[in-house]
Amino acid sequence: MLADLPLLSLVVWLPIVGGLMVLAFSGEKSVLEAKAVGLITALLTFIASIPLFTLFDTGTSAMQFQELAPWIERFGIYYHLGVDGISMPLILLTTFTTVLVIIAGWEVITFKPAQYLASFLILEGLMNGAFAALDAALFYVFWEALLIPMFIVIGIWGGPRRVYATIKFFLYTFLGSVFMLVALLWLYFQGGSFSILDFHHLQIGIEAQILIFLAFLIAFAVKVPMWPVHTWLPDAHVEAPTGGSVILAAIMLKLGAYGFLRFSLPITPDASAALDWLMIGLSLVAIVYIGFVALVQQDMKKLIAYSSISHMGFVTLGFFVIFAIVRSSGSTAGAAMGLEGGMVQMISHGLVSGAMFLCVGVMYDRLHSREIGDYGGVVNTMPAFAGFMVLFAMANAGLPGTSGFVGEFMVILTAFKANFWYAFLAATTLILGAAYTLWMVKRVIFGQVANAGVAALKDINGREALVLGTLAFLVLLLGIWPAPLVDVMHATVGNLLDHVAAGKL
Amino acid sequence: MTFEALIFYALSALLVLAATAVITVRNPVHAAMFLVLSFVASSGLWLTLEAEFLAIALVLVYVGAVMVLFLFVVMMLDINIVALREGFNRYLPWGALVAGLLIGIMAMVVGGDYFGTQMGIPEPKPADYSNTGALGILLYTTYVYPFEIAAVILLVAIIAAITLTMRRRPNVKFQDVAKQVAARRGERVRLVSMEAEERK
Amino acid sequence: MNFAMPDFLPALPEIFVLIAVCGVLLVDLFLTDKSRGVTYVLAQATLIGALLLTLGIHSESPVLTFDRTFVNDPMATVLKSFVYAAVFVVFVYSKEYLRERGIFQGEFYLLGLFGVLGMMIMISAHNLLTIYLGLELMSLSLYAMVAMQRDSAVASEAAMKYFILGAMASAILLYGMSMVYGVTGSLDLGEIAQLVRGGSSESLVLVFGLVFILIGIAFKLGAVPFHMWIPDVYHGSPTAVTLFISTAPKLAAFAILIRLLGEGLGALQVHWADMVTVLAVLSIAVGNVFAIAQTNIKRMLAYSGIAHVGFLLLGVLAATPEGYAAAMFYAIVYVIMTLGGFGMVVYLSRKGFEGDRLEDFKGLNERSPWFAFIMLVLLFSMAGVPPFLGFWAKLAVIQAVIAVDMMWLAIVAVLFSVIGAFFYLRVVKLMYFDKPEESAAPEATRDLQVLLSANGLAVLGLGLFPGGLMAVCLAAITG
Amino acid sequence: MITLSHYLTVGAILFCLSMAGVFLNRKNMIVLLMCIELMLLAVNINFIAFSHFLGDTAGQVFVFFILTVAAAEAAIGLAILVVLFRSRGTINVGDLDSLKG
Amino acid sequence: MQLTIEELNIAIVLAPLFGAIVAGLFGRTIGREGAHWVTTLGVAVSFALSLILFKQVVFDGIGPINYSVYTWMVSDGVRFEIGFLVDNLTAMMVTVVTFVSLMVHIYTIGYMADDEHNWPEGSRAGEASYQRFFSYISLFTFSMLMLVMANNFLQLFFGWEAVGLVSYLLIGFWSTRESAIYANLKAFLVNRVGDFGFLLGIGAVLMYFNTLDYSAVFATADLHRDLTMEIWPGSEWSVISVICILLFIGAMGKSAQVPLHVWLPDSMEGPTPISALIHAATMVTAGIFMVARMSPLFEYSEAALSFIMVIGAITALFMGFLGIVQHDIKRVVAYSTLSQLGYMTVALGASAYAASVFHLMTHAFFKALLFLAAGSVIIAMHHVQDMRQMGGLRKYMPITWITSLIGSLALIGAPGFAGFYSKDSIIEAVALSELPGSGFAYFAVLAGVFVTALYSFRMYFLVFHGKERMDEHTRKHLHETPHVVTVPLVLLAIPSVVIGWVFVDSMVFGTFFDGIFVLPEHDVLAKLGEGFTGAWGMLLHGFVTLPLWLAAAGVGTAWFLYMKRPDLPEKIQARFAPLHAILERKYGFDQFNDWFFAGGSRGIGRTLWRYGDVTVIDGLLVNGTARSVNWAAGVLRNLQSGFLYHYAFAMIIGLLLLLGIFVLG
Repeated sequence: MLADLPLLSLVVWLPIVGGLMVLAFSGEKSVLEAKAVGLITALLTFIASIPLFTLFDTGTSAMQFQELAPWIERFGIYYHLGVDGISMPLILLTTFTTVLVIIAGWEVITFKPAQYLASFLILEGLMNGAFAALDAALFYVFWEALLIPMFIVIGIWGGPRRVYATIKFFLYTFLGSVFMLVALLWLYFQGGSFSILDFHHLQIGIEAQILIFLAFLIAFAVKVPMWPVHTWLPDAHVEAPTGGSVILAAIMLKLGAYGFLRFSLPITPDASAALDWLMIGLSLVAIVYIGFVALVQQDMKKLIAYSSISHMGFVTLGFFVIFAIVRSSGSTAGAAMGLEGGMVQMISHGLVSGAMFLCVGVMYDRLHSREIGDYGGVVNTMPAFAGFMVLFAMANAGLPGTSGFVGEFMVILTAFKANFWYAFLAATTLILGAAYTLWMVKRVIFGQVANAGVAALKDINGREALVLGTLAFLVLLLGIWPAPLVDVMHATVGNLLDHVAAGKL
Repeated sequence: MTFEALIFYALSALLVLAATAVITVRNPVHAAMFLVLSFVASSGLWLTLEAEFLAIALVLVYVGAVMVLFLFVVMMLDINIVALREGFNRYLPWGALVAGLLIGIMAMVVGGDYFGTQMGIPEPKPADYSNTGALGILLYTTYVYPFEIAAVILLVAIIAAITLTMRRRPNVKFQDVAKQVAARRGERVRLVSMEAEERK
Repeated sequence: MNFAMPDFLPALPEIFVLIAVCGVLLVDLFLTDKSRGVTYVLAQATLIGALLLTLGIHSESPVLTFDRTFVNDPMATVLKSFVYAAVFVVFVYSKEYLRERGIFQGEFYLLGLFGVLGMMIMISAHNLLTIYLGLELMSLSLYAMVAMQRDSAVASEAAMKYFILGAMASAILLYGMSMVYGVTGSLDLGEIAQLVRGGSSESLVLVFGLVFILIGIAFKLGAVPFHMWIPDVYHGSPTAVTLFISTAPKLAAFAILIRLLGEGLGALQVHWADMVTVLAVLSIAVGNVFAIAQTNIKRMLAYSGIAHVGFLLLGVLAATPEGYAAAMFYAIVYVIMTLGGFGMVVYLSRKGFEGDRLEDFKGLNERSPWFAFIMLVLLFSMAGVPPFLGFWAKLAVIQAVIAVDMMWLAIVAVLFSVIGAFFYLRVVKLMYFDKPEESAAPEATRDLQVLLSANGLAVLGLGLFPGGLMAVCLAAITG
Repeated sequence: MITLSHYLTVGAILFCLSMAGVFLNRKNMIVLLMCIELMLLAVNINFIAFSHFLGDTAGQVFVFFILTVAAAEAAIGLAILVVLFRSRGTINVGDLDSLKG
Repeated sequence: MQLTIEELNIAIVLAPLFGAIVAGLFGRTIGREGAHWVTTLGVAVSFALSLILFKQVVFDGIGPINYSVYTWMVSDGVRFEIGFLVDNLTAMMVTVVTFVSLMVHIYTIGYMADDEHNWPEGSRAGEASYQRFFSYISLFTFSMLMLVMANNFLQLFFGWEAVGLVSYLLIGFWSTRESAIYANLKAFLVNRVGDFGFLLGIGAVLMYFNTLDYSAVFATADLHRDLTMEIWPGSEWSVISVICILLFIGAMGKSAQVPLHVWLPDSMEGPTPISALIHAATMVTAGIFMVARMSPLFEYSEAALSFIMVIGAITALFMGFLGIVQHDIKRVVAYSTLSQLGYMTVALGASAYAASVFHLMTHAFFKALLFLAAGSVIIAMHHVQDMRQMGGLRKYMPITWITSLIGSLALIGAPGFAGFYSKDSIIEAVALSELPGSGFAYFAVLAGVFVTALYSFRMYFLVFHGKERMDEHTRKHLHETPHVVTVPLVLLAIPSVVIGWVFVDSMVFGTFFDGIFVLPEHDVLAKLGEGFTGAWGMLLHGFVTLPLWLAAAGVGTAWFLYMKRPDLPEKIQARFAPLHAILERKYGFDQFNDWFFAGGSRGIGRTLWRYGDVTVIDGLLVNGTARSVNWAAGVLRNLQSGFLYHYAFAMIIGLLLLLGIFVLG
């Protein structure tokens, strides 16, 4: 019964429609109604997304909950939705995070709250759409469209340099994705269809594959973001309102990584194999270089932003070390962990970095500063908050028992199989990650009360505790028992791996 | 050189010179006059091409009407001629270069073999051939649709010209004959009786 | 000499419009300024009537009449319909604007309708002569319309520039036509096509003529380097006239582009495709880059229009039916978006205030969230961001380019569209991120508001379901 | 012997001259209008020459229409000129630069 | 109620966790009493059950138990599980850990009673600090138990990092003290350096064994002994060596071996109970335990063993030297801990795993004792830790004095005390080792005996004998600490005396540690065991061996310098000023680390950020592009000059261009 519902359409369109409804309550007197509608919509969407998990058949690598309807017949574009083990957890993460973000912004946003909520809800729908789309054109539509609400969110509710940041964000990502568009169109001509699944089986020569791969790379690398196209992220994060930062970090970055799994690897397996050195190199640079850069940041959000880049380096590393393993062992055995590790890292990073940004947001709401130097000894006035902050910091540093550990662990183990030095460089995050995160914690949370501002801080209220507590629970749960998450990926990842290893030449 | 060629070269030279003068002389009135000259010269050329009707029409319509209009405007606007010549020479080299290049390319193409030799010289039309008649027949049969469009274009030109230039100035005094004729005594004359004033 | 009565039926819309215009002209003579609204209503009725007639005589296959100087085919039907619609919208948008500036005169509508007639003639032309005459009919009307606001110095300057350059472009076009005529000995597009295809004629001269013809059309479309009139004219004209010039005439210009290059000189495709490529690349580059430096939104939209023309030409240079269809789709989409864009300028304007500086858009979201949203939709659509209509237009033309294996061109195009996104974003920034200088919502009549909303929503709605319009365009091209 | 080329060359020269005139003339707008007339004249010469050498009267018909249109064009052009002069007090080409950039 | 062995294990592990969670989350609700009761009870239960476990495993001989509790994750065919491996080694560790932990819990009740005074006025962090402290130490107990009971590398790593976390939290417990939060960050980061190696080691294990389960790895270890890998092209490394060295790097961090020892002395910033529990008795020995547990791997790598031995020897000797110059009572004990850990490590390197673990156990008792005694002194001295302000305390606090003496004797290896058996076994075993570096190691451990005795009794004399150097106010309030403090001291003193005697036979020379695997050619303990005649025999033999006399000499020197001629140390110090400076600076490790690693990283970070991100990528590429486009737009727009003739000219040029390209071209 439940499975007969168009669940995916629901999680895509429900928030969009809800968001438009929220806009109807734009008036200054109907703020509460707007918030209520927004929250209810987000909750309903989240509830609607739960069956995706509970009814998910972990035994098959085929797309599930598929919906197919002709859309633009002139180009053979279909409204084709479906999820597999890769996209389903991401959709769940999206619906979940949106609920949290809406709760987190409940009292904080006073300027045009209805538009704020609407932006996030529409954003949610578009992101779900991007994850669920099985038609390349449909995917691209969602992929690009979601820039708009984010652009607005950063631009309206952001910090002092918001205009610079948001335009940079938009143009950067726009620049990346237009190349993908060209690649998708080219692929369309090869197979006469926009279906991503058809793309997977297109026979493409190696030169073409490399070009396609590079086009995809620009698009996805910007989104992930990978060094050296990462500089939009710190700015965007710093200037975005808390909710924007959370969504950016928790979900939007995942779109890039998701793109690698959905497009780059299966469509251009041979090019991916040929260029894996590049990808691995960039990933390692992200981990090490960015780790060092994060160390010296004075702005908390910037620091977390850089740490995000570094953590996303693990995702791409995990995705692309598989080729070295396949090459050396001649079989796919041992490689799946890299892909799964990258996936787990995505989910975990979504939770952890989201939580970190929420923590900074909690402090920012009170003191209106993100500078580390403006804090110190917060534990003395906000002990409960400090507890959460330390927990999430530890998760950010990849402590076992938290979700942050699982992905990194899997990726490092896999990287070792590929090459000792890959693992060596990747593992430096153990030190660097701990260094930049805990140094920040030391300067912000611990120590004597630094100034009157800190002395006047109020500890978190019930709403904030609810948000942070929920995240803490999930962070710990995934750290202690990641099996349910990993299990849903097996079939899909296995299939993907076989497909990628077989190549197209 | 045949007589025809002589005429051709003479008219062509006249045409080109007149055209050059149009773009170089200072005085717009002179320019208009040179334009008239070039029209006349080309009308002569057209006669050598057995386009008698158009040759006449050109002279009648252009020299007779359009150029008068030009001159009318020139006079009406009363432009300070002296000031209008500055800077011409500065751009002359550029203009000459571009024009020269363009002429070179165009002449190369139109002066090439294709039009030069491949296309033979047509037989002259018989004496009883009426250029006007032939044109008229085409105009009112095959090209009746364009003909109607041309009419519309003229209509647009009328409307446009009137719209743009006709001004009803509120305080301009002009006679309205109909109003004058229709005037009644009562509207014009008011009889007042007033007390005699005392001389101061 | 036999003279068969031509079949008037295919030309019924043209005939109707002509008669109606003459009627309006007569009625208008007897109207006082207070009851000028009647002219407006009649003009709109004329457009609706023309639309009904056009759809009524719609034919699946080309019908030629008037000795093959006139053609009625699906492309004509579609383009004409959009011309009526565009002009209808223009008239609605501009009514209040004209009234506030004292140019709410019958002549505006008369000239507008004559312009429409010219466009119809161009769209249905099947002969070099009718193309030329249609073009002139349209152009002359437009020149006059630009100059209509007589007390405006910039308007008359714009009109003068437009006129001189336009006349020059017509002459260039004519020169090209004369060459084609000289080589083929015919003015009929069908015969020309046959003769050219037969290859019996001299191709060098044809290419020579082709260059001139292309320039003539490129001027009307506003392709670089024949674009220089566009910013000045769009800027200088009263916004109502800018609305008119920037929209419907593009459809007509597109029509003659297809008629001349596609149908008439289709066999020379190898030659003109390269020329169009040059124009397209230049247009996209210049349009997008120059727009960045603008402070006047009409000027900015003018440059954006130049860039859009470049994209439109991408579809044309592919020289496939799909490419033509894509270009046509692009042209229609461009018209819809531009109507909205300049419509917003009209919306902002009031008596004594043009509302055409970029700063005038500051904080619009706080003054009128709804119309800020409409503008947002329009801007993102122009930038080519999905899910709005403009994206599909870009997709279609880029796809057409890729289909003929011109990947580099596609990449150049998308790269410049990224640069272009910047100036659209800047307007969004002004509307959403800046504080307004005045707090009251701009005043506008109800019909303007409704139609402008519909216009914006159409960009969104058609963006979500562009299939129908695409199919229409494809059918119009392939017949 | 006078061939088609001769006429066409005259047309070409005239065409180029008048185009150069548009570019060179920086002072008087009226001369620009005259240049336009000259351009059309050049085209007309082409058409008539072709018409003659092809033995096809259609070319002359075209010229007929061009003449008509040119007259209309001149009328409108002069009307605009008058408007321009009234609003700005000058018809100096070099002064027409308030719209730029 | 009879618990199955599985339930028993789970109960042992979860009881402290339960206490920790209750005290941590609901500390304010249950209050101070509730918090210490629930946690102490939890650990007590755990200890009681561990005794049952010890009995069942060791005496009832139900043998090694190995099972998994739940599957953490399956990926790539590899099952990552959470499970328990309980053999005698584990049982011993569990018992020691829970016992010491229990003692520390009890002791803490007294030690932390007045903790609110340690917090600044109005700090809300200090409000429930008492409860939080109990929560932390219980959480530590849980983590440590997870570590020692693990049956696979994943869980080992979990426990490994979890104890690191709790250590971090506890060192920085007084989070308003700058030195404390500096120390805890340092501790965590240095440990992370070790974990870096450890994680790579686990990676290597997974790569070559394709499992992380101990039993499966150990079972196939010998199959991998000849396998090599290339770290960089052209270099062949034995896989086992690589794995072992990487794993040992982890142990170096956790067990504070040179050069990763720097965190341990600083960790004394934490409250004393945790110095005893974590930084002396249990956590720091995790590395030792780990290597012993991995003996089936380490045995196949002589390179790794040599490496371990040399590192251990350096630590044992040179860290001992540092103990001589310290004035802080806790730091002296800390350096002694470092030195003793060095001993254990040396034993590992000599393949005398059993001796090492045995020393681990004895050390746990007497070092916990020493720390708690030191803590007791500190309580009495009102948190003064400088020995120069103490002296003559034996009159005021007899129990502390006696127990301290016992602890010190055990530490220096006085015959009969626990430390004697374990330390002597180690020294003898090292003497027999034939690995490269064993000569140096032997010298180091011997010299270490003297040094140990010297600093131990220096401390003892300075604190409990001699002049009373404290101020008047403090002296007036001097008295013995309460029972919650002294009872644990007594309870720890007992095993410090007897435990060596009881277990030396079975543990060092017997088959107690059945899980430890030693290759016959390395088996120094077996060789040693040939001459072993029981605990009594060893005791007697002890009197004729070098170590005893070295120890006695050390005690004598201490007595001479600090009791007989208290003026001498200053003179010696002045005489050997450069040497003293080196020792004062702890060989410059801290300065070097601060300068090179901390400063260097920040320097690199700043450079990469300023020049890489801000200047090149953002400045040049991103904004540079934007700027140049903007600039171009600004400049090019002048082309649109507004002049008609320019426009016309552009058209003509366009015409020319098109003609030129397409007609001429």
